[in-house]
Amino acid sequence: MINDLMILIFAPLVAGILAWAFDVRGIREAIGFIGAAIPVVILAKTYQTVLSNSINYTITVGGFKLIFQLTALNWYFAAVAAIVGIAMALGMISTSRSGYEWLFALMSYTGVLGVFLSQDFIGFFLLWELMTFASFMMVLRNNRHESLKYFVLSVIGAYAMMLGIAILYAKTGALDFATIRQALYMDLSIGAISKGESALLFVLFLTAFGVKAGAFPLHVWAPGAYSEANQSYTSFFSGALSKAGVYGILLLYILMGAKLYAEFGTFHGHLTFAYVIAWIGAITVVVASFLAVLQEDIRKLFAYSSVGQVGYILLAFGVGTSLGFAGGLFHVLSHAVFKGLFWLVTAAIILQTGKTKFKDMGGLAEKMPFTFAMGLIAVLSLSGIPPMAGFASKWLIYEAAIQAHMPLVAGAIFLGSGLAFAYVVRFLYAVWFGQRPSDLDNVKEAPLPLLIGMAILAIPNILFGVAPGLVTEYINKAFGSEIVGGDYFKLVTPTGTYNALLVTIVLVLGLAIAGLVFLYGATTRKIPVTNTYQSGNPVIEDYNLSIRRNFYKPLAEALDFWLKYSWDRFYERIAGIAEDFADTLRQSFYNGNVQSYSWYLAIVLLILALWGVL
Amino acid sequence: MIHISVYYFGAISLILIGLYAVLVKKNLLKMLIGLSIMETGVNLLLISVGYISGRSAPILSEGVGPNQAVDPIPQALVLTAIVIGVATTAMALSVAIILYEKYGTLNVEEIRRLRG
Amino acid sequence: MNCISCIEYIIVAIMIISAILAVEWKDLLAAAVGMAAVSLFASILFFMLQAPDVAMTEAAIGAALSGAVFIFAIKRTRRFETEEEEKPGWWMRW
Amino acid sequence: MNGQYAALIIALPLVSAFFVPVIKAISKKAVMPFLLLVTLAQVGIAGWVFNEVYTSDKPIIVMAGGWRPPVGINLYIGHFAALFVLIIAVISFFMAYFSIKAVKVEPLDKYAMLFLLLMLGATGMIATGDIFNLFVFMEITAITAYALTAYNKTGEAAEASMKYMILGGIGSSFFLIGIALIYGATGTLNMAQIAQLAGNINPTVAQVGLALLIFGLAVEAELFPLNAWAPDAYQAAPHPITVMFSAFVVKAGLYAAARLLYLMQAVSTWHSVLRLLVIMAVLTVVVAEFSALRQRDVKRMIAYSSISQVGMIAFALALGSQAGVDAGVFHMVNHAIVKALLFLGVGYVGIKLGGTTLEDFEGLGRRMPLTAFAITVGSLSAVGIPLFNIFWSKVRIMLAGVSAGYTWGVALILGASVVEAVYYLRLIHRIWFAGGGERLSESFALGAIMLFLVALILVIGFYPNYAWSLAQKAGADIFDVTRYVSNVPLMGVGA
Amino acid sequence: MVSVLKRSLAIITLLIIGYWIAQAFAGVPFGQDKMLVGQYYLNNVKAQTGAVNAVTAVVVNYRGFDTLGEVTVLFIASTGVGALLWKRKKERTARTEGSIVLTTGTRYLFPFVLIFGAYIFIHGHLTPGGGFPGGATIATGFLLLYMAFIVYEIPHKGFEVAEGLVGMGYVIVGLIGLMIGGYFLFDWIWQTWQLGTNNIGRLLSGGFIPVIYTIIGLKVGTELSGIIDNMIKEEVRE
Repeated sequence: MINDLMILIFAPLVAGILAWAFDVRGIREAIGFIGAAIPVVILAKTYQTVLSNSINYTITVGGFKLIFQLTALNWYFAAVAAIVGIAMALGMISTSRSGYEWLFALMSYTGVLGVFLSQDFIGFFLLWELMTFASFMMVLRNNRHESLKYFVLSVIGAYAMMLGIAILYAKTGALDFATIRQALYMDLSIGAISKGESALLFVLFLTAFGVKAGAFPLHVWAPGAYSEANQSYTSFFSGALSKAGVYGILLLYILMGAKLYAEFGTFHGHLTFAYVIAWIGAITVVVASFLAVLQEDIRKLFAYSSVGQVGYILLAFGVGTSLGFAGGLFHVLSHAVFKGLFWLVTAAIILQTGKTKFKDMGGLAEKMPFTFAMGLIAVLSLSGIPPMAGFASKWLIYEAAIQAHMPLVAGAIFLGSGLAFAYVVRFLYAVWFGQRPSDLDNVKEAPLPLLIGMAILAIPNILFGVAPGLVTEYINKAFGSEIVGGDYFKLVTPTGTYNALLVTIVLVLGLAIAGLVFLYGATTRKIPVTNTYQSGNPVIEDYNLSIRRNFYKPLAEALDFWLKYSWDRFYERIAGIAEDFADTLRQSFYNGNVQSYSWYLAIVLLILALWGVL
Repeated sequence: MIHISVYYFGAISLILIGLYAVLVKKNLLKMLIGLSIMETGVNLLLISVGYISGRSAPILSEGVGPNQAVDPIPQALVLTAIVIGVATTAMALSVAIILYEKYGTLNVEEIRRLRG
Repeated sequence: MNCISCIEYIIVAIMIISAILAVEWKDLLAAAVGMAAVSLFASILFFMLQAPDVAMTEAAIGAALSGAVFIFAIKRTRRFETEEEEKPGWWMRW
Repeated sequence: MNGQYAALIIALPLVSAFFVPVIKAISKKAVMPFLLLVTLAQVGIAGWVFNEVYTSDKPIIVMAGGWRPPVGINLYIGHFAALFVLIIAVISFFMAYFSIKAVKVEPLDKYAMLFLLLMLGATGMIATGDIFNLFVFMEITAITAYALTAYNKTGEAAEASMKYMILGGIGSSFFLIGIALIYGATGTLNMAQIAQLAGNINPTVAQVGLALLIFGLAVEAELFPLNAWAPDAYQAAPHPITVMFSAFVVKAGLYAAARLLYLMQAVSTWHSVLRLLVIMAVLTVVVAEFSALRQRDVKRMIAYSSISQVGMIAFALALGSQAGVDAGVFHMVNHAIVKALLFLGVGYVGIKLGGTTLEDFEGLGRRMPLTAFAITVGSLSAVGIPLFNIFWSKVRIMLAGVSAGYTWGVALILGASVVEAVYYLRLIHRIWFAGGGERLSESFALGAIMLFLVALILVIGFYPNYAWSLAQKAGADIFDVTRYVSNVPLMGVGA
Repeated sequence: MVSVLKRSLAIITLLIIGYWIAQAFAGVPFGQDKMLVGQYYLNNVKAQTGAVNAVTAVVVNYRGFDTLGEVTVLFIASTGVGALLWKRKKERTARTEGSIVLTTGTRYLFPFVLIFGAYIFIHGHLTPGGGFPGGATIATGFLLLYMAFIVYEIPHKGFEVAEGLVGMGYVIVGLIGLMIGGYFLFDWIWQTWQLGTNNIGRLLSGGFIPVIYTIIGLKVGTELSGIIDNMIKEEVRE
């Protein structure tokens, strides 16, 4: 039993190393796939056990006791990662051509699983760093600048966490979660950690986890990093790896919630610190969704969309009620499956066409029907259309926000949903429908492993959409209380009810009617894809809007004022200043003149002397 | 003000004068002369520390008893230090000779190819 | 003040003066000699501090050989310290 | 065998160095193989000493001349010294082999002598138990280092050597003043006895003495702002010598500083000295990391990185807590391995491609895959990626730093580490994903050495338990002064 | 202007540093008995080492390890100077012969200088002096030769070998001590064999001190001569 956890965590890593070492086509893929499949098997095996009691695994490394524990809560996270992981492996069989990618993809898989299962900060930090590093290496291969941006921000986050860990260690003398939690509880009465220190800890951890989750304003790495990695891997990167940040926020609640509440109290009836998280989430949703709408590149679009969707989860956690947590957790799952699916679809498109921009695409539905079907499921789920998983989770989050009397936040959810619809519609139309550019006439359906991978992710979208109770029931068990009522097909909250089955039946019926109408009665006309619209502008050569090109340019013009300010450029500016500062420092300190150097010695002596004399 | 012996004073003065040469003179040989003077000063300081008023050299012949001699240890140390000093000086001067061959100058402000 | 300590003071004074001269002379050969003189006076002081061993060593190694090595080095480089004009960027030149 | 035979760790390199002129008179070709042989023998002796100390769990006290400590000079080969003497010997052995490939400038016989004496100097600095003897060994190390820095006889080499020499000269003079003060106040030079008497010294004297001793050693230990000589010397020295500088010469200085620092705990101003050192160490890390950021020459870049790591070690050692010292020692070991690997790889590239500028590293992954792999592993380790050895020691240092109350220091060091990650990762990108070229043949033996070091990095990275237990024992050796004093068989002289 | 500023700043800085060091040394009063280990040496020097000159006993016997290091430092210097000033072909470049006084004087004095140097280091344990001044004196002899004659060159190949052998001799004496007495640099002549116990104050006493001082003297002599030789000769360009 004990070795189960070790195998669970390290099987992907070992498989990755082996795949890298035997870099032969065929063997590499087989090993990699097995490595990614093992966690699924083990998690499936332990499903029954974790609900009643936890599975532990402890190992002493370098004087640190690393504790891994599989409880109901982190089983959930690990299972989400495992589903996306195996889909990623299948996708990579089709899209990856090197042992290098297998190594780091599986290494990050290990990292993610380890982060979810760690019950002490050293193991957590170690695997966190491993995960960051591995995903960084995936990006580095394709783009130095974006990968460095990602890594620098991640490392800043990781080091912030390190500092936080060290402070906690200094204050409590412990590194494992259980003891720290208890010590912080005790500290409520002792007060060894001052208000300022609590705030510092909160900020440090929020930075650390916020970077990974892509929370505003630390999201700037995400578009570049998501789009510059192998797309099959991005399904994992965005679907599972960003959840580590979300998990971290949850951990923050578990460990420090009481302490933070005691120090900062409430604000308009909400936990003050949670309020901050909620607003960060809300801003992330809005900003990222707006930016997603304006993108011209599929990868960028989904990257921003991913940031926005993770914002939902943060927002849900920020609500701070148990319903909020349930909604957030549900959204963790649904985001993983629909966004993973999206990226696999993107991978298929890019693999088969070699194009990434909307303007080069069109009419692919005929050529890649299965991929299109999968894409459609993902679109429906993402934009929150029942009966998909995305609707159920968003509905729960919305309910939670309303119930917690956070209308503005709820408004952000609505706005985000609308924007999400705006950008997926464009994806749907520009890529799949309309006139096909002639160079795409020879495009074929995506290879089989990739299709299987998509199917694996598509099934939960529908399954948990039709039967959301499966998830909420598990969440109820994990929290040990009845948060969301209802049965498999029905969700009941204090303020509302959502009957997925009913909706499904109605929807199917509606579709059937619409189909009949379409088949027998409707008159349709074909619109050439070159149709443009000007949104009131005079017709000129370079202001030429179509669904494939600059579709939302009027919106961009409307937002002109806000787009002038970019956190990305701001960070670049800071980095530039730091580099220039480094140059100045180096040139003026190490100026090559030994006499200056002697002066440094004399000055040190002088300081010593003054310190001695005074 | 502090009262110290003239030997201490002389020794510390030598150290400071030597350091002054290193800090102010731009000629490499001048700086090395400064270092050499500094070393002499330090040696003098060490010997002064070991001196005991009214006692004679620690050579225990002809009626010099164990309680009539000065401390032999600093003297032993200074013997070592002097030799080390001359060794450093010799090394430094050969480096100076190479520098002059390569750069054509001994001005330390112009010997600045390595920096940054 | 008796005469013995007079001698101490005088020698220390001369030693310091030779050190200053050694540092300030533009002629490096003279400076080297000045340095040797410092060593020599120091060795007298060593002798007065009841350290004959050290005095001998200082005189032989510190004064004579050091000085000789310096003189050889000066012979292979240049004899005069040059006073060059002040260029801009003085903060670098410290 | 009698523990006194541990004196061979000093005697063997010495007698071999003196033997080199004789060998040269017989056959000039035999000099470098002889060097290899001697370093191998040194590895054997050091291994024996290491084994002896760690199995008996007691330090070996070598009493030179048969005099008991305060009267005679003793070598104290405790856990730390035994560990580091072994590291010195092993790295010297590797570098002796590397020298055969790397050093072509005549006169090789002198090079061999200086090489051995550099090893001897560092060994002595770590092993000695007498403060003046420490000075002598420090000078041996320093003067050999001056000579070896200038060994290539180019203008740059001479320039670097000159800078090192002037700064080192000032440092050692002030170190000697410190010795004069401490001797004048205690009447003894033995470290253990000084530790005993330190509490009774006139506070001013003790404060100035300690400050000057640390000042002198800090020049050798490359603490900001006394480290201005270091990048130049690292860059200009022959490649094997750079490895030795970074792997153990600096460490010897650091160790000596830490040893003296903890021995003089009883001094009243001890804590302010610690604070000052912490400030200097943090500044060292920050300034060195920033200086490395836009460096065009990779050897110099890694030199700056080395300085910053040394700053981190100094930070850990100056924390004044058991945890800090353990972490510092652990980092010393890890850093020695990693920087040996990095400088070895970079040096090999320098020999093969004729330069070490960033441009030379483009496409290295295709041209020299093995070396490129070694450099990559070294870089990743230096950045502190988990499952590489430095990760563990870095985490230890950070935890110890905050526990000791230096949160700001840890924050600054972590910030500087971000910079470090940037330049190393840029280098890795350049090596693997930019440029290209013909595949060059790589030396098998050097490849084996590099792979050995890589394996060591990974083994410690995956399974740090053994290395950490060594580091803990070695750290306790530095930190636990009472045990140090009681281990030295002092005879009752005077006091 | 800048230079004046720099000078004045230097002077102020140095005065503060000087004051700091001086006030520390005020805590180590001049001329007082501060001996601890030193007194032990003075009390036991004759019995334990057989030397009359306590400084010598400390240098060679009690703290012989330092001296070994010191000899090594000088060896490094000579090696280093040799390595740095190494040229494929070197020659002396002096153009003028020394004056008649110098040449004649040198010719007659040279053997006496050598003998005097040897005297100094052999009697190190009895009188002030010892290996270092003695060796330096010998080197001065060779210096005289260099100054007096254009063509003179020391046989530096032989000197190098001699330097190495003598150095080895020192270590080997120490290693014999390790084998006989169990300690490195143990004075086996005095303590184990007890040679010359009745001779304290005369030449044949002092254990291995005269042996080691001879070694040191020869070594210092050859090394310093080697340094001089290296510094004087310059590269010949073909």
